[in-house]
Amino acid sequence: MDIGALLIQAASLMLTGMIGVFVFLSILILAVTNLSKLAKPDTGAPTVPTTRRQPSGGVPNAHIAAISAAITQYRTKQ
Amino acid sequence: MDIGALLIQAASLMLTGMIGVFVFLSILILAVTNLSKLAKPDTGAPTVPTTRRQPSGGVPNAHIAAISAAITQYRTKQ
Amino acid sequence: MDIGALLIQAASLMLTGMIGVFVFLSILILAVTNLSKLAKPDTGAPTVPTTRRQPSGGVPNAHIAAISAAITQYRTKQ
Amino acid sequence: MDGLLNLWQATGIANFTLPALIMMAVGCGLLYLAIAKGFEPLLLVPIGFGAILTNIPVAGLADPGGLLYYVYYIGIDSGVFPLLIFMGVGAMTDFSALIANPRMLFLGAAAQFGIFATLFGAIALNYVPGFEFTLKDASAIAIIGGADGPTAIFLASKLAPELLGAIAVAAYSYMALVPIIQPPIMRLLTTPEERSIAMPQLRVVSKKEKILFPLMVLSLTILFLPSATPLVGMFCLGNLMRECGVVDRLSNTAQNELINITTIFLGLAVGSKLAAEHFLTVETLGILLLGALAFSIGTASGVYMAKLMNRLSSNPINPLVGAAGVSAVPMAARVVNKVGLESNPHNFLLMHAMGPNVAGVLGSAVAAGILLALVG
Amino acid sequence: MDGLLNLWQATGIANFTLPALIMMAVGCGLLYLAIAKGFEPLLLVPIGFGAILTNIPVAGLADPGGLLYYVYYIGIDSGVFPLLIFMGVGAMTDFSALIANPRMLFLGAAAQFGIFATLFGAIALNYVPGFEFTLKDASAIAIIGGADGPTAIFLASKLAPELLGAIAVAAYSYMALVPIIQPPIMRLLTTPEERSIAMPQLRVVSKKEKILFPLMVLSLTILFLPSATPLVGMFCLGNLMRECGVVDRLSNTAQNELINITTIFLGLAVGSKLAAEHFLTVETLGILLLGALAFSIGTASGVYMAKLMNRLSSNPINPLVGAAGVSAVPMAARVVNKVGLESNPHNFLLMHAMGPNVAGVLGSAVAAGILLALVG
Amino acid sequence: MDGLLNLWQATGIANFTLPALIMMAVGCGLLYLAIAKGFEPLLLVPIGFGAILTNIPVAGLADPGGLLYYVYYIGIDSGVFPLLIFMGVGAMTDFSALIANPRMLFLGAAAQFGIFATLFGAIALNYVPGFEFTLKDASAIAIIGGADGPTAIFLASKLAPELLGAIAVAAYSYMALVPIIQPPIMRLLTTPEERSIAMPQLRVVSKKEKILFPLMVLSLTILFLPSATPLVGMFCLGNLMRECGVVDRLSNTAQNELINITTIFLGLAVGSKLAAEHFLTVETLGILLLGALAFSIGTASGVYMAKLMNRLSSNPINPLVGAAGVSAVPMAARVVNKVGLESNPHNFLLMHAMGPNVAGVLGSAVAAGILLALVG
Ligand code: NA
Ligand code: NA
Ligand code: NA
Repeated sequence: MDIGALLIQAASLMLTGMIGVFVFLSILILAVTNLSKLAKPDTGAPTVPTTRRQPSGGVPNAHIAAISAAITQYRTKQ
Repeated sequence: MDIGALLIQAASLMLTGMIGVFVFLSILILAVTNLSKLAKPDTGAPTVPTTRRQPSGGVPNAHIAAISAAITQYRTKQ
Repeated sequence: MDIGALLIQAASLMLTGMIGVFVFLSILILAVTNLSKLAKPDTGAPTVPTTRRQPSGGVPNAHIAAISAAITQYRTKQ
Repeated sequence: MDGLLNLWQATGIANFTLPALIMMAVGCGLLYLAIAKGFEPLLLVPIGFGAILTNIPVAGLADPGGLLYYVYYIGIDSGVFPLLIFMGVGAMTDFSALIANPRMLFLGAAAQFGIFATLFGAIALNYVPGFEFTLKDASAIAIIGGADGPTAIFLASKLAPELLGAIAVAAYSYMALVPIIQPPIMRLLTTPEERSIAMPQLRVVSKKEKILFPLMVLSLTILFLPSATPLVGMFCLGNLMRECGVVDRLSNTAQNELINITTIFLGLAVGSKLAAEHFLTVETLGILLLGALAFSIGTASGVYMAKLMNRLSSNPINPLVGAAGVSAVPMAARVVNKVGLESNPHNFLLMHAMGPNVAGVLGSAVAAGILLALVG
Repeated sequence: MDGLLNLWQATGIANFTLPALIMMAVGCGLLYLAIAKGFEPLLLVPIGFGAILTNIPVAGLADPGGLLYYVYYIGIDSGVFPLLIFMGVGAMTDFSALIANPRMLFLGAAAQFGIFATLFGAIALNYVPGFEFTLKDASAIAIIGGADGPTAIFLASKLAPELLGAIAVAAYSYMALVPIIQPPIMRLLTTPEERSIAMPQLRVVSKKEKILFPLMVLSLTILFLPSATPLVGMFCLGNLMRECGVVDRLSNTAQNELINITTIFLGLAVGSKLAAEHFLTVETLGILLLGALAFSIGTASGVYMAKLMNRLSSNPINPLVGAAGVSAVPMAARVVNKVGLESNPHNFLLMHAMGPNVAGVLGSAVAAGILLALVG
Repeated sequence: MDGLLNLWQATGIANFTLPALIMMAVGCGLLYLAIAKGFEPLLLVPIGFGAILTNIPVAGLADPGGLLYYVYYIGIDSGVFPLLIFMGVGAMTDFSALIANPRMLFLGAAAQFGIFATLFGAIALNYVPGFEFTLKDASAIAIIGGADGPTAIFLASKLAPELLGAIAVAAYSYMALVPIIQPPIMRLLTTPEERSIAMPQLRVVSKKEKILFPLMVLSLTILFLPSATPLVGMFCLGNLMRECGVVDRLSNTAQNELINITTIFLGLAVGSKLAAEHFLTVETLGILLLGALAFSIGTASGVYMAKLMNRLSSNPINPLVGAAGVSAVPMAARVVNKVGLESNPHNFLLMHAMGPNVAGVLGSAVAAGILLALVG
């Protein structure tokens, strides 16, 4: 393929690419703006139950915690 | 294979399996009970030489320890 | 191959090997001795810029540092 | 504008199928349960995310050459990841409570009835049109009753890989639901007096016993059930590294970095089995149903066995601790403790429940070995 | 003395070639830049060392059966390593600044003009005899303008693996040179008054927004650009693990041990692509030239876009923050802060520059997805 | 009761063979030495456990498709694991003592006579009926005298993989036995006056020297012995990461998590070579015998060399430090310190012995390179 044709393809790719990037990120801007609206009302105290909530069902993590709690309890009894 | 035959196989598997589990864990109970007897006499002070014994021959671990000891000694000399 | 011939090969290997090891490590001795001469003059204060220099361009490390700095700054503003 | 057209034809919008959308919603649902409800988040976050990634059109992340494909074939098809997780869990487990009171192993044995009864139930489900579970399928489904993630994934990868996604999701979901599933059954099968029974304090266990225990478990497994040795062996290696006291570097790595890295990849790999064409089937509904059955039967068998032992034994046994025999470590033991406190606010059962709880891990590994030996 | 002769014939001295020597010098140069100058040492130390190892005669470390060969084929040819790095970077990234001011995404979009203009430039370079870049080559080279190491390596491994070494070296070198490349361009295109503009303080971002953000980014990528989902998906998984707060074990591992291990191997594997026969070509000179062009154009486009937005918007925007849109996180943001302080010593722009900075990461991942969809 | 019969036929009891039982006992013996006696536990715990797992009947853990099979082929057959361990050891090693007193390298060279004399001895053993060691076998066995685990495993995996199990076990066992093997030889070959010699304090070594040292070692290896560059190169990479001060993240990972993970798998993989059919041979006895010989000759050569240097040099050299030339870092250096204190309670030789000790690591890597070049 001659360079001229390639250049035309490259120019088309440049145009398509920049349009694609701008369209995509513009939609993301819209989405994020709405995201703040969506998430805003419940930023108060009661509705953030997930924050730093220790994985109560997480086996390994909780595993350690429970076992070590049990051991502590067990040892201090003696 | 018709479902009836499969069900008979499944029932047989259920029986075999539960017997297997109980036999295995019963033997383990016996073994653990004897284990305590076996290990009990030497729970005293002198016969627990393995407890928290630092890996005296453990290359990487001991490696660090020795090298850092040597360096400390070396630096404090100056 | 009979053992005698193998033994001669082994002896030759022993000789070659020990010569090789000694030649190699002797050259290394020369090199390290010159290394000290080479590196000595600039052991002073100004010419040791690399010592513990935090990776100013290291993405992940610096990444964390900058982001956490920014967050700290940001939070304390409020 | 040929380029923009090509770009449009490569979008997800132009390539979506309804089943893929449903599976992405399932993935989001798992993320919601994990993050907002705290359901087994360490596994359900990567599984849910993996489910979303797998069902993305065009991208082919779970097709040959994709990331999730590699992760699945290297880690699960080979059986390596569940075994590494099991080694790490072994390095995290303290068997003191069980060594001090080995009879608790009976509870861990009884709770496995949940597995074998469900196996029967899965075959019986074949009478319903649409279900055609083989004995291998039924065995892989039944192991959900073992309440042990890596065991379930390992067995399913050997016996019924096409059901692995549903089985793993069911296993982890029900493990997370233990605080909801178990208490009603426990209350139904016991009287308030039984639930108030205090148990004698456990004796101290020596270092030497703790070191010999994993070796003894491994020896018996070698003697009687070699097919369980991959699972039991790696579990015992982890536990031996923990207890022997001379390889703390290795033990710490096994129970932290190594298990964390493996967990991320295991979760993604399980998620790669949640492709719409394999998951959105009537079998999945059956598996979810049978899984709930398995947990309930296992809980009930454990409680009945504890009641029986309490009657036969001179030492009092609180029947609640039987429920911990399903494993689901340490959730089931905590649930026992909580339900016990309701009846007797001074009766802390946690340590007593740890015995049957870890016994349940061994019990389901043994059950998996039996199924591998007879069906695999 | 046959043995000594054999030994001599196996020495490097007897087998050196000039190109290999030059490449080892290049490797040493990279080590010097990394260690003495602090240029991206986490990558350039293993890359430089890998370049030396690769070019050792006789040893064949990058030939089939050698360590570097395995590392390259397992980690980069499969695309796994860049994706793991991206997951780790996602787990390290705080999107607060971007969520608080989402318009900054325009700056991250504008800076990608560096990529697409360079693509055109790479094809134009074919008029110079000796250059014969295909569209795939040109796309892989152009991504250097994304100023993002893992994205560049991932795309190059898919589109032009034989250029991967030069592309990765150029990308990391120019990322390290950001404090030298960017300031003159930034000063040239802005007035002192513009550089003194103070920006309004950013609002607080809630935990919930931070959790939903990666899921939203992933959703849009699935809808509009599935070919970008390997990169964006792993990045969002890392970020979700960071923000969700229930899998801190996994998040910490992803941003520490796992990314460190992967970085060592990724660096060595990239180094294995610095074999003399692939690197010492006229194409490499072209790639280095085009890379510098890409960074400069990206910086300029970002600044121009920020100037435009400042004029159109009611909220003042300091045009300097546009330069951070090329990503090169967090160097570019720091450079913005430094240049801003020169004009107004009370104007701290770091936090404001973090928005376009992380937007640039998304922007170049999107650009990579578009190139994969249209050229790959 | 067909099922119970099948289950019985799948038990270990019904499938045991005497050789497998013996090998499991050997595995238990290694665990005992590691745990109760503290013999190189970081390696001998996984090796011993791997030996048990490998010899389990029916389970086939080391057969194609089994966990240990994968670990061996991925990690050792490829040479990757020993090289990663070597990188980690490099990141742990401080060469200050050697840079301050480079003549100590002569001691590291002399101690390699243990290797080459044993090579001759292994061939001579062919006169005994039942032994038929080739030159490759003999070289792999001889490297035990290098007292360096990863070097021995790497060379054995290249030259004589079927002997790898016995060689690795011998190497680690004798390294653990250094405090028992070396002192009698050291006392026999030196006078109390020699053992009391105090050595002049070492000079301070600059940061720059420490950074240049690994690069210099690598350069010489490239020039003179490229076949040693896999080993020496990864060692130097680790050491450079340690000393350069700009990649502490990577250096810490290399000497902690990465080496720990690799050690677990390396141990299991070595254990997989302790299958009865390969280990219970007369060759193994020969290997154990030759290994002890190699350690003893290496120790003696080091001591003799130190005596010679003490006579020729103006600076006094305590002949004991020669024994540290066999490497076995840092055990040999500690033994030197201990034996020295017996004769002169104020004479701390530890730091002086670290020089020959790390020189021994380089020396045996060089010897391995020579063997690979001439025999491989
Ligand atoms: Na269980
Ligand atoms: Na970018
Ligand atoms: Na050595």
